Amino acid sequence: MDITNYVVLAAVLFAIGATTVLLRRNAIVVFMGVELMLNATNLAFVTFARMHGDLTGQVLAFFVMVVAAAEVVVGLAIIVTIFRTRRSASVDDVNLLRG
Amino acid sequence: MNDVIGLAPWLIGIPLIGAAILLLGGKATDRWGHWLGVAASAASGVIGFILMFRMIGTPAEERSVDHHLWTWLSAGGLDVDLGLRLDPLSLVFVMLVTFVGTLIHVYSVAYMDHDPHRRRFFAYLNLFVAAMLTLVLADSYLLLFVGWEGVGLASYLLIGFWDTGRPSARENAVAAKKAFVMNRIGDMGLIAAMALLFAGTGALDFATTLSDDTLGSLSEGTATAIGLCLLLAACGKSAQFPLQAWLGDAMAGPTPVSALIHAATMVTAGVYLMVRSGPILEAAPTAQLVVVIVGAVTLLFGAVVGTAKDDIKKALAASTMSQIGYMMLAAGLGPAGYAFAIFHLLTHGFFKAGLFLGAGSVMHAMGDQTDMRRFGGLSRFLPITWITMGLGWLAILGIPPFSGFWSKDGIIEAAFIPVEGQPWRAWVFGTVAVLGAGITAFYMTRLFFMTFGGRRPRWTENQHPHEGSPLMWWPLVFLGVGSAALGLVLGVGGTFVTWLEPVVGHAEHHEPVLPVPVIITSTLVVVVLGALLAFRMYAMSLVPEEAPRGSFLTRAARRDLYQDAANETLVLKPAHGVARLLQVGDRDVVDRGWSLLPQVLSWFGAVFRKAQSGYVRSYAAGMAGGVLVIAVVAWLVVGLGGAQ
Amino acid sequence: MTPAGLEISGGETVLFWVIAPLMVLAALGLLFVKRAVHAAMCLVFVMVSMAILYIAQEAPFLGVVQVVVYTGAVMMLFLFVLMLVGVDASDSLTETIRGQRWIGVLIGIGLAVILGGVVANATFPPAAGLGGGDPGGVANPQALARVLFGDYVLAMEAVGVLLVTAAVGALVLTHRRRLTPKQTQESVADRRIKALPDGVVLTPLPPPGVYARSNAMDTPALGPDGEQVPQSVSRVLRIRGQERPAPEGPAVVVSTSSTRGATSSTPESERDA
Amino acid sequence: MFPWLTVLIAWPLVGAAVVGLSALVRSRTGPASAGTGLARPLALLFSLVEVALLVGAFVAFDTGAAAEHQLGAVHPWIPQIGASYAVGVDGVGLLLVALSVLLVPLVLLAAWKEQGRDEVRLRKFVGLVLLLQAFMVAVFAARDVFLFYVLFEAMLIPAYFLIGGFGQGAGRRKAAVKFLMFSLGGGLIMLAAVIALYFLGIGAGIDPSRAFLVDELAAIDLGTTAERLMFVGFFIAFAIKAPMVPVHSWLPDVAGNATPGTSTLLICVLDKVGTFGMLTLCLPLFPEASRWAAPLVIVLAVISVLYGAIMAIMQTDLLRLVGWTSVSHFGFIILGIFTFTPLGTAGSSFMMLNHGLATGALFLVAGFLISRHPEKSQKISDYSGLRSVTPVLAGTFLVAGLATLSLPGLATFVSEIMVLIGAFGGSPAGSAGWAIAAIPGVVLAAIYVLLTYQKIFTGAPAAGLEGLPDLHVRERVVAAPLVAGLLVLGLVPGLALTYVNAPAEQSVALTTVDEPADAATEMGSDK
Repeated sequence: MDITNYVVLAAVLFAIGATTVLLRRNAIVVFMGVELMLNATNLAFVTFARMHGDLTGQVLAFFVMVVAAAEVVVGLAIIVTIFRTRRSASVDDVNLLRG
Repeated sequence: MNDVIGLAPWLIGIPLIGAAILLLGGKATDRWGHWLGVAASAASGVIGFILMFRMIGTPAEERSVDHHLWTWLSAGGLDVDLGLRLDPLSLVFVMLVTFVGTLIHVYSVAYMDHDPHRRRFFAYLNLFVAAMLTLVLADSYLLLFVGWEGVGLASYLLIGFWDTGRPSARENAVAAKKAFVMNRIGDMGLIAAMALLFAGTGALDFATTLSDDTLGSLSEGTATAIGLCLLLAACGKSAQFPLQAWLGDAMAGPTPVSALIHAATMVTAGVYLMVRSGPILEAAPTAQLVVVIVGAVTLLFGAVVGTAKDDIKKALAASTMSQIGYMMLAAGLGPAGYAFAIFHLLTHGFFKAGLFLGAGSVMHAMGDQTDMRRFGGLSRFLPITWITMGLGWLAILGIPPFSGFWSKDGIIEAAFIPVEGQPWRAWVFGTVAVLGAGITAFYMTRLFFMTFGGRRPRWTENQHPHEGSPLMWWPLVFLGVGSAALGLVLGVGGTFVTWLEPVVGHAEHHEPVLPVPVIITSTLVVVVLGALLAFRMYAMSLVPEEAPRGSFLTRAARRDLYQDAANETLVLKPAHGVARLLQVGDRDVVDRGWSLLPQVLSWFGAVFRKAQSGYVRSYAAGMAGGVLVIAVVAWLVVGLGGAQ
Repeated sequence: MTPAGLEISGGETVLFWVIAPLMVLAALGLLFVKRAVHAAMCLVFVMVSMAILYIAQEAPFLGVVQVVVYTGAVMMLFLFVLMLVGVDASDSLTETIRGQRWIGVLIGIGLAVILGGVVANATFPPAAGLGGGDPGGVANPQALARVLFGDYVLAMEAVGVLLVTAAVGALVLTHRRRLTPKQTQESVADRRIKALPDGVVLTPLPPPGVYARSNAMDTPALGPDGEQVPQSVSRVLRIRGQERPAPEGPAVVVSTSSTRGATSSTPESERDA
Repeated sequence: MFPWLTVLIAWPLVGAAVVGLSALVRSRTGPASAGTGLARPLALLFSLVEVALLVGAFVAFDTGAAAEHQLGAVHPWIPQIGASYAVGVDGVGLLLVALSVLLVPLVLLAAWKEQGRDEVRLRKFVGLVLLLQAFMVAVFAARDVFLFYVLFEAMLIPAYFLIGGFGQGAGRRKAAVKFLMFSLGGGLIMLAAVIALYFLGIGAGIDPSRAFLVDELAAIDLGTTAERLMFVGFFIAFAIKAPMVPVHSWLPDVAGNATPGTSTLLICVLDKVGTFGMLTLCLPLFPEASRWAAPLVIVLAVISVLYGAIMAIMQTDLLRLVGWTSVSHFGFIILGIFTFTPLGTAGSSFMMLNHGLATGALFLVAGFLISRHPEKSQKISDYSGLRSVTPVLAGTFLVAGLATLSLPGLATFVSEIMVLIGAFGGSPAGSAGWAIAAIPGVVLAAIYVLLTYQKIFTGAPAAGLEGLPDLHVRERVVAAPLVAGLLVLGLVPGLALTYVNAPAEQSVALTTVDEPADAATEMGSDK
């Protein structure tokens, strides 16, 4: 098997994550899509690390995880706050930006 | 002459200061203001008399003096000094304006006695005197224009003197405005003439523009254009056809105003302008012909209108128009006519002022009634007015030896002088002048007998006519004497003509197409016929209190030969239509046109705004799509998968 | 350092081909399952599988961290939030923005094609491997630690600060501001005195069962006038309709102990509030 | 040499700052709600000191060299782009500076009671007026294209707030926006031309650190097409400002909605930047293009004269009417400038001053009239017969009106006749005919003035207006200098003509050297 398959898998997962962000209305699921995309990139990083024999890829993946964790904390807090005031977790209900 | 020339500015200055004191002084000057006005006018008259006296004592060729005051306007090649020109012509006017003006000032003291705004009235009168003197004393067209519009302003203020307080007062204001605006239409001509003159001669002062050298360099076309423009100005100021419509309405002002401004002095300014600009007109025969035609048309127009008017002031106004037509006709006849134009102007100034003041006296006696059908049999109650107006009546008829005969006959004779190459002219204009004299006789006799004659008074109830105070009838006496004797004094032996010769030039003697005695006799016959006809109709028979319907001509004449209707249809309505069109156009085309630009922009905005749905997912789709597009472009440009 | 041309073992091949399709399926679950909880479960599956793949790819430390951080912490957080928010209409898969579905699908496929195309067309070097089996190599966690705390120590510190900030941020965001002033004893007393004209009784109400025939929680007390005092029964009982009317007739003698206990109870209005 | 202009520019700025800071005084003394009333006296004081400074400037000005730009200073401002702080006035500029300096105290006095007791609004108003004054003086003095442009736009800020923030018109905000949009639109086009000018100047070898100085730019040859394009850019901006048909639509709205004081400053002074710019920027910088465009400009100017007058006649709103009369007068000014005769140009320069005095008087007197109406109505038909009620007001209105219709004896007449006579002999083809075509403007002027006077002041007094007070002392003090100025300048116009003749001759000389200019460019290309 070629190691490239991992990268292809990462690409497919990333595309699925992106599509989730675009198509799902529940903010939490949208968030999950984001997480999926991050994970997909992590997989690519790990694969590249292995490919090049260089640990930097893994380090990057590690940082991505940490940042993702922070992002999840803040993001979910925002969702909870919005839900508290608007009683809805739909991203479509938050449309104050309408021109 | 030069030792008293320093007084000349005070001719204008004193009445001007008087006006300023009366206007700015406010109520503090109410008690003595009118006497200040009289004094200012009289002081001007005294100065005028001194100057006149000194001028008589100087040789004829030194009688024209230009008195420089200060540099007025100097820019871009145009240098106009503020200066006065004293010469026989301007001094005649000075004497007329100050003498008649002072008499009318005195008359007004009594006439306006009960008016709470008498002070203001005298301020305006003084302003008028100052402006009129500026007009005639100016040594340049530009300064003349100052006086020209100045008298227009004074006229505006005085016509509209009673323009407030009661609802009908608005009509006086409208009449005043009409006068000013129609004068302004004429003034356009003066402005254009000045522009042409400056372009042609590079100057605007009389000394340069009217010199033979300068005029020699003007082309005939330019001279004609200038002449016609000046004629337009004169038509406006002197109520000549086709700008005559304002004069009748101007009678809305107090009667002394009508006497001073709209009979004796201001309205004759057009004739002054024509005579003053004589050299230019002589260089433009076409313009001269037009002047004569305008004069002739107005002469008949005014005379015809005068026959039908029942309002005594309007009848006199029509008469004024007609008489100025005579002067204008004379002014268009060249040097032969100039002197008689001015002579008639002078005599007319006296007898018409007398007639107007007499009319004022009658109105004063009859409680401001102006309808002659409500007068009648007044000769017993107003003897002084009757006699003085009678003198004026005889003078305007041209009965020898009263003053009108000397001046009007001169004009009629001059009208009969043949012009080379145009033999029809002498006959046509001569006949018109004679005919006009006949009609004049008719309407003046009508006026005189409707007022004073008749067996039965047609007064409204409770009328107790009586002469006014001596302040009112003394001026009448002076003017009456002037009307009677002025012609005899100045006309016999051609004194007046000789006096004016330094200014208007010597007229070569030409024989009229008819022998002079024939002209005089036929004119007199026509005049007597006209007067007899009127006497038969209005003195011998009863005058109905209500105007009969009358023939078509009478009705037309009553309505001033439809001048207002004509103006309305030919000028005002189209102009108003254009104005409305422009107004709508400005709102709906120009303004809307400009707001189209922001509208288009906001339309674009509205279109692009729809993309801003506010949905996060739409934005995300936009971002992702953008990434995709960039990736595809990168793919196409760089090649997929790197260049290695 | 490491021998070029790392051979991928047959076991790993099998592992990949088993796990990868499952992962894709689970990921697609995110798109197609209706309930958010199920989506979360799918994601958990993907993440655990991802951890397995990490370990297979010579990244045991990351694999463990993946399980601990993602499935252990992050996904638990997701589930907690889901529990807070509950199920709502946003779970439905019907599209409300016109055209969004097709755009989304197109972009997704487009991304997959582009990324796949890039990967397919790129020339990757032969896999070098990290030398995990090589005795001369350093074990993964230690090596990673060297790099992290050596070359990337500053980034590490910054990330630490970031985490703290995120935690504080979450606190601030979820903090509820008090909208009404805090109730104190004094304010309560004031309120009751103000409500006096509305028929509120200042003195404590009698406890239930006082002077009633049977001394029970569900029986209203009788007032001095013999009338029943319905408020003396607990509100909960009244709402549930489990209140028992006080029997007619003269009051029976009740035991002093229960009376003492009743008078010492909190006033009825307090209980109601 | 003492930098008179810089002081004249800086002093109102100081005044505006002091007026702004006077807010602090209140907070320390007295109750917070009551104003100290300091703003008005302070502003008046500053504007009067400014008048005194102006006298100094006039004394220092050498009339013998009125065509030179004097009293100024040149300092580097933004050397990176070659912008300098360069000020200096020739005779025309000095007169316009004088106009901006003299009108401000009158406007402040006229608006003394306008804002009532509202101290904050009052402070804003007088502060903005002083700010505007500084900008106006500066823009008339600017000798650097970039500085001019910046001030040209900066003036809009106080003007915008003065229009939109004060006054009683319901549409004043809209009018302010309209004004701003028109001005900014014109300014934008001008900016393009300014930038182009910079690069062409640099290309022609101007020292890059002095690239915007008018004197430097006037000396270079820009090439026919570029020159014409840039002329159009500048001219459109100036035509909007002036305003000239067909880009006039903002003016009636502004006049109808702003306070009379604002309109006075805006239309009588600020708008002169348009015609001033044509005279001192378009002609010297783009002489060939000016000649090229003159036939069209003249036609538009004459249309403005007649159009503005006719629209004035049709107005029902007094202030809008006065606004329209200005369109007519600006037409005369532009006509005089673009017929390239010393007489016409001098007349236009003089008219810029006179129009400021006459229309300013008309605006302010109209304001006095409106302030007396119980409902502050601007509709002409709401007034009637006031001459018997308020004779002095009527008289003042009439004098101002007569000045507007250019009655001989008043200064406006001298300038108008100079323009007309000058234009008649103008060099562009057909200018004689167009000058004649403009003459009916004088009749129309008589109609709009006298018609208005007739409607407002004659007839029976309208119900409710019988007891109106006449002009009181403060208002007479406002009107008197304007009327006196018009009279004195009408009888002795030489007082002002001394200042405008030489610049007029010079600017005409710039545009009439036809063949020599071509020869010069040929020689230049030979080199």
